[in-house]
Amino acid sequence: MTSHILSWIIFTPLIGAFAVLFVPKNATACIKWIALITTGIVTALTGYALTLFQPAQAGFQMIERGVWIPQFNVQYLLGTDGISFPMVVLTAIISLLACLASFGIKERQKEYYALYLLLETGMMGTFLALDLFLFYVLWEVVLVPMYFLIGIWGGPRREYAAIKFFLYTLAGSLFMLLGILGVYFAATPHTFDMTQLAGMPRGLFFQQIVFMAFFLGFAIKVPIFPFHTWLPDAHVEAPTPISVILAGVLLKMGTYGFFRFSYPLFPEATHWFQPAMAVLAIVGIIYGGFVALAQTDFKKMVAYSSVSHMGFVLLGLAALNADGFRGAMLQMFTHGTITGGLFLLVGVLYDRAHTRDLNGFGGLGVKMPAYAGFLTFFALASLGLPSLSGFVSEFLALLGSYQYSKPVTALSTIGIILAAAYLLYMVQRVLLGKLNPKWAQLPDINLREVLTLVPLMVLILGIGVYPRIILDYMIPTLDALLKTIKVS
Amino acid sequence: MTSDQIILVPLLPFLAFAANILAGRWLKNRAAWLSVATSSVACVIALPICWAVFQGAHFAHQGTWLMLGTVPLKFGYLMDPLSATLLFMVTIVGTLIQIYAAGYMHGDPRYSRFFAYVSLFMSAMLTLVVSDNYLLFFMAWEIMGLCSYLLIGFYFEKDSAANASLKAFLTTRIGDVGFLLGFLTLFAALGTLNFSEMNTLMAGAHGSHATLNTGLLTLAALLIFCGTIGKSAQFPLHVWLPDAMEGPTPVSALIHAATMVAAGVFLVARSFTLFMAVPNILPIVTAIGTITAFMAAFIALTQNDIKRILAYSTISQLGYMVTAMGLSGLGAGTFHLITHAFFKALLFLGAGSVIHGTHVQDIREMGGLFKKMPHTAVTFIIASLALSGVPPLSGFWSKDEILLSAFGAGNFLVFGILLLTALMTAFYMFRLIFLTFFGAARNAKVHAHESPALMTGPLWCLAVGSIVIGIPGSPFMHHWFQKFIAHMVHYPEYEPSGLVMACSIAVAILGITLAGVMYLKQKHWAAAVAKNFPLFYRLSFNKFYFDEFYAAYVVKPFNALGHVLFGFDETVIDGAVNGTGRNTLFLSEIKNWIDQYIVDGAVNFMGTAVYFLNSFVKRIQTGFVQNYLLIVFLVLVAFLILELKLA
Amino acid sequence: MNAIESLKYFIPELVLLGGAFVALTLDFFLKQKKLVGEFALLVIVVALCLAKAPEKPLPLFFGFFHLDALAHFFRYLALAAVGITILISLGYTPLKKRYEGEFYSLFLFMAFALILVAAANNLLMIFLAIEFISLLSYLLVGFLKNDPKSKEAAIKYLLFGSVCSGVMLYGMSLLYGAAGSIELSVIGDTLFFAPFKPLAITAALFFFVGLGFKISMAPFHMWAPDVYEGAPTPVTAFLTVAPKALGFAVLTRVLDSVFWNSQSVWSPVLVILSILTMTIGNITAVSQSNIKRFLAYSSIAQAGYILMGLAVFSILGRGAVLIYLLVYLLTNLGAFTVVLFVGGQTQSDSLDAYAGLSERSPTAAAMLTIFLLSLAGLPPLAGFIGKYYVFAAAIEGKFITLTIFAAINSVIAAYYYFRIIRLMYLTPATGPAFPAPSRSLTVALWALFLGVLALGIFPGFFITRILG
Amino acid sequence: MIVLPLSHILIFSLVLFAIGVYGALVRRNIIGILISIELMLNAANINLIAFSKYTSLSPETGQIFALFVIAIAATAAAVGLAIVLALYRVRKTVQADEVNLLKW
Repeated sequence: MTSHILSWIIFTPLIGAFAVLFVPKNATACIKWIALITTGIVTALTGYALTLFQPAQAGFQMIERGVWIPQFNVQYLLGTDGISFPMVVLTAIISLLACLASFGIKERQKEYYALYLLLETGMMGTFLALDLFLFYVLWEVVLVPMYFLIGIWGGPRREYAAIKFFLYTLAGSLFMLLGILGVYFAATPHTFDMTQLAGMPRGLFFQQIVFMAFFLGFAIKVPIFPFHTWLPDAHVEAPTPISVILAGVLLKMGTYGFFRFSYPLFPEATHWFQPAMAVLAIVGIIYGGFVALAQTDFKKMVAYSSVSHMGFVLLGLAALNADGFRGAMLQMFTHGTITGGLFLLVGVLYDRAHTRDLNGFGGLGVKMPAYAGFLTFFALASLGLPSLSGFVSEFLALLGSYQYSKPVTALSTIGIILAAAYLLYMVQRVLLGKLNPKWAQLPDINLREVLTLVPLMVLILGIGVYPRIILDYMIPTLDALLKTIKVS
Repeated sequence: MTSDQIILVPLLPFLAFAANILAGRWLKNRAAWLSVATSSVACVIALPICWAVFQGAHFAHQGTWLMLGTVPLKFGYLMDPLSATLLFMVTIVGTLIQIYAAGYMHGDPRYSRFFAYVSLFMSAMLTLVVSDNYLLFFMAWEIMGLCSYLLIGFYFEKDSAANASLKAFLTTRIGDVGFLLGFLTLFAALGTLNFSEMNTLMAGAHGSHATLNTGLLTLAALLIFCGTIGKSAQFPLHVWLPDAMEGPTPVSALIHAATMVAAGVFLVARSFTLFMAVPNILPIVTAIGTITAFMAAFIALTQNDIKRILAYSTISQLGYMVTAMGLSGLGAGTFHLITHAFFKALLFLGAGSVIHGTHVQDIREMGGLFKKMPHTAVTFIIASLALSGVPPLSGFWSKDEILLSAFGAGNFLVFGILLLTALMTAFYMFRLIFLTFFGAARNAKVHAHESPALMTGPLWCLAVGSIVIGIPGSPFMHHWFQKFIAHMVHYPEYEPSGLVMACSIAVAILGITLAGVMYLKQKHWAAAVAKNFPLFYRLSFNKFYFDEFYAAYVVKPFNALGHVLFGFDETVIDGAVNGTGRNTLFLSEIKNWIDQYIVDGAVNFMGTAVYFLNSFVKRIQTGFVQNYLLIVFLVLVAFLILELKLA
Repeated sequence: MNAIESLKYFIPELVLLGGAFVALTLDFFLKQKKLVGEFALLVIVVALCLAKAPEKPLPLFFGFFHLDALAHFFRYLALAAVGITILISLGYTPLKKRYEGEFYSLFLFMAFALILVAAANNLLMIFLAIEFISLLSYLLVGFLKNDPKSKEAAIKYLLFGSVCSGVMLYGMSLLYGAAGSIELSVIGDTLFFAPFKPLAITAALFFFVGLGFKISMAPFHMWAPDVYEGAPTPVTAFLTVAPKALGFAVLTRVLDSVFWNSQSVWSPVLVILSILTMTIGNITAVSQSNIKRFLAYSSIAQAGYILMGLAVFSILGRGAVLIYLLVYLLTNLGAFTVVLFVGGQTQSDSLDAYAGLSERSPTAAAMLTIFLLSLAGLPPLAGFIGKYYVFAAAIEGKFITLTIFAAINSVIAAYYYFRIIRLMYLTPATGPAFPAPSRSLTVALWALFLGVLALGIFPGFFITRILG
Repeated sequence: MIVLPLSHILIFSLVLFAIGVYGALVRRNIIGILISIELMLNAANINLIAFSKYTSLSPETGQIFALFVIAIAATAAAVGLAIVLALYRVRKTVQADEVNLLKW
């Protein structure tokens, strides 16, 4: 058990999914609880793994190694470190909360929860796989359930959104597959094993080409500026819990990919692409901010804000220095919690009002004081209010990028102002002003919804007040990474 | 003596905040007492320490909060003359205002919420005061901004309040981002964010600038000053403060007069060594301060909303402080900050009490309130005298210090403007007083009554403060205060000059009498002046059209850009994406289309020859096996040629 | 090795042959035609059991019949394909009219022919075996009585096929002339130093036409959609996999032994053909409205991917072809099994019949989804392993353009496969729920489903079995 | 006796083949097409015979091959005609350009 903890984390949801399949269709309560308990168990396992995890150690830990496809020297290789482990924790928490939030879903529950658990397996695996082949497989495993979850339980334009998400991501990942194969054949001996591949020298041109291939795969997932248009559609059409998963975990898979694969595999190319990435980052930050400012759909606004906030992750990544990396890593985590929370809140409101038109609301602060409190909190967290986690990560990212380039940093701060603008403008349109009589009867947020939000708040506040509780887990690995990609 | 209990000072109010926000529903009116109690306890804890510092003690303590690269970023508190002074002021004024608020807010549906916010503010402000580095300072600074946002929008059912709160937050946010970039630059230049370390570095490099990157430092100073401009409502970001008056009056007193807005000045004081070290930054500060002081006073001349007048007066006085800093008059600036805190808080509370009694804010509706609410009136007049700079009240000494530093620095332009401003200050304050408390009641519907003791009590306390707080900086105590501040940083001091005093007293008297004449005796003069100088009048009355300007040239373009980009997003980028998708469909559609129309058409009414010609043009899959075969052979030939070439 | 001693390595084939004749005769006596089918199945199984891998390549019958690992693998492949086809035909109503018995026996002959092809080692054997398959295919395609579509398909198949084999034969004759022998190996050696290359090249090209026709490689694919649509569904299922697979077997053998040395000339051609094939197949599949036609085009595209493996001329490429063929066989048969089931329920092959299938028959829908995902090449399903293999081969050979085309094509493919999935899951059902599929169908479905899954999750096991 | 050079025979077969191809392409009548196909096969046969005659090694192979081809041609024709017949029953036509139910 202890030795296979990571496998357990990955495959427990799969077991749960099968369990769900064997429950009769109409025993919905049973299905729900199976799903919830499964995700709970996963979280518990993650917590247990947390106790086994040595923060101070830079390399991979809890490694599990087994031969999978000998012909291609493909291994079943799992392991975690300061980069992947926070993501695993995030995934576990978000999945649990989103599962709780899924209880609102009424139709075709059996399929829903089965797919949902399958999705969690994919996500966990993506973060834990250290074998490029295994990574790719699990990365793709995420796509199909996501297609169905959006396509079946989504909003009016769900089919378009689902297929768009699917094809877009698939296109990216196919090029990534080509890149992976390139790396495989370039390596001597041919291997997919990250622990061996990281150190190997590669020619700059080769690195550039393959970096591009990987970049397509990851950039689409993040999403980075010109590849982002699947995101608003997917987020808006997806049911609330799935939007939460999308924003909370899936987007991170892209930036995680940079940390885990692109950077250590192609250090020279990384430096070569640094300016481009920095530019893309600020474009994303500012662009996302402005577009978010123009939204009248609550969910779309949050979606575009994600584009802007993920821009800060990219900014930190592009900085290629300690602070930048820490900022990026932390931003990945905090964005997951904050935006996840925002989507939950959007859902809470949508379930009651059945509309997301920001201009249609107003004055809800009177009717739903508790909801108002939560919404304000998450909005503030999202706009980077100090003493909440968003601030720390953005501060670190900015500090890092400042050491790389002043203009870039200066420009990206526009994003901070914009964030304040669109978020508070949203708060004003939803909560403040005269109460729209249409909403006079809306009940306030209920206990289940509160339960989904409180853990996120605790995390946000905790990290914001004392970021070391999480940074200490990341720093050794990140510094080690920085050393490996330093070009002499 | 140990000083770590200082940590409790910000902590207690925070606990009050937590309790009020979580348990407000049960606390009801006890909420107020929770807040008051915590801040008074904080006061009790703080004062001895301040006293010790006044005796010349110096405390500091810190612990690592975060690793920046390899350097630990330490958070801690720093008790030096500057922070001690502010701590002293904030705890006292804050507590008094909260007591007052307990009465003022009585019966408000969101009573506990109000005190939660106020406590949070207190906690943030106190953190800011005692913080020993820029980052912690900034964090507290931002949270104050938040509280200000929440409290301005406290009556959020009113759209005006909601808008005002948004405006306030965003406007200050602009300055804050500058501040953030500023200390990032500083960190890049010095490798530290800690005040004391910065000071020592500066002191060390004072003689030889070679060791420091002056360019970078100048940039840093400039950007940090942006923070001040935003928070202390300096020109050109002053527009949010008047609107901030939408908040409950105690909030205006606490946040938008006494403490938060002064934080901007405090920031300059904190960074004083930096500002001294780099060339040609102080003139900018001076210029901004002077412009602000004059402009705000000029606007205040014609306003009619009692709170707005006070707001503009606040802006103007903040301008004074900033000017003082710019003239490297650290002592003078800080001194004025303290005195101003007392009498401006008093003024606002007085105004609040008036509003509380009359339920109107427009001074033209008031009049003859002196008899109806004597306590308020008397205290209000004391405060106004202090503000107008009538000796021996506190305002006189501090203002005199500032004028002196201008005079001593030989900067007579600034000196002149400041004098003029002082004149206007005296004028508009007493215009306000005469219209409010004297003359006949102009509106019969207003039934004024004196406020409860819970509110007048604090008024009197502050009144006493406004009178005596100037003493430490006055010749009676041999300018103890200035020397005390000077312990910390060295800055030029000037000999007190009788001339300056004379001028300042003169303009004060002049202003008051002028106001008296215009608003008690010759009532028609005011209108006449307005008619004869329409330009000045309109500029003043319309606040130099700042709001209109920003609305037209900043806010609208931003939103427009947002919409434009969104359109771009949906059409171009997304269009490209869908385009690729559509094209694939399109190709196969074309194929079918050709198959169906061209081909069939050919088959139906064309002869064999044309039919064969067509089979060249048309695509595959017509259903005619012979066309298939034809293509087979064509391709065969093509490949034959290709291959024979290759071979 | 002479005929007599060859016979003992030839038992499975003999069993098939005998079984075919017995089936024919049984057809006269048995009223219950289904029994003939079951008998045929039995024969296949027996043959499967008797077929065992040769330790070393055996030149049976004076080397006419070359039994090596490749042949052995394709023997299994052929038997599996035929077996499953018979299994799913058992429940196929249109057959009930007449000739059901003959149908099964024809399939036994077919199995025999397929095995011959796989083992054929000289031009004559290749020609004979291919013709054998072709003739049987023509008959099977046109098998349904009074079905104009079926007859038309047969005619088209016949004409197109005969012309192609005519061309191929002409090419063979020239090849014989150029090389002076019909032994592939000899041809290879002599052609390498051919005094008159043009003749050889012409010959080779003509030869390719015949093979291209069999594997429905563009531009010789055009018969495929029409024939697949017109033919009885089980036959379509069979045609999309078995003859194609065996066509690839011959192609592999020919390329290996004849053209390996002159790959610089042939590789570009194959690359172009592969791109052409997959692109045409995919582009056209996007706008189809008949499921059989749809799968026909998709199978053309798949042929394009398999060609990638051949185009790169490498060991890895060879392996890729074999693996991909196995994968493709399982997956495509699976898809057609579902098509057969749905067609039987709705009497329609139009895509609309699949609307809301997930509610009308969850199992069928889930299965079809899995098969389509596998065709789209998504992990962890068999299809991914195939795709991965060919991609790997191409990348190893540095065929970057080819791989990029392939990648783009896979995205298009994913798009139209998801059209079906969308229909099944995202659109409301148009009719009542289906009854459970017949036992034979269920068996076939689950077998193929598990095959697809197993091959996807434990590819190592299969790869060792196939490539050693 | 005069011995024809190989090239003549090859050209002859090529012509024959071309005629077959042409017929297969332009003939409307399916029977006609089948006959054209026979021509193509026979062209190949001529090649085989010719080569086996003129090239030294293994002369008999070509002739055997040719024999097989003839047999196959016969069966092909048989099957073909059978199918044509079946088609005629249901469609009442043997014109190649009238069988296009299946297209696109």
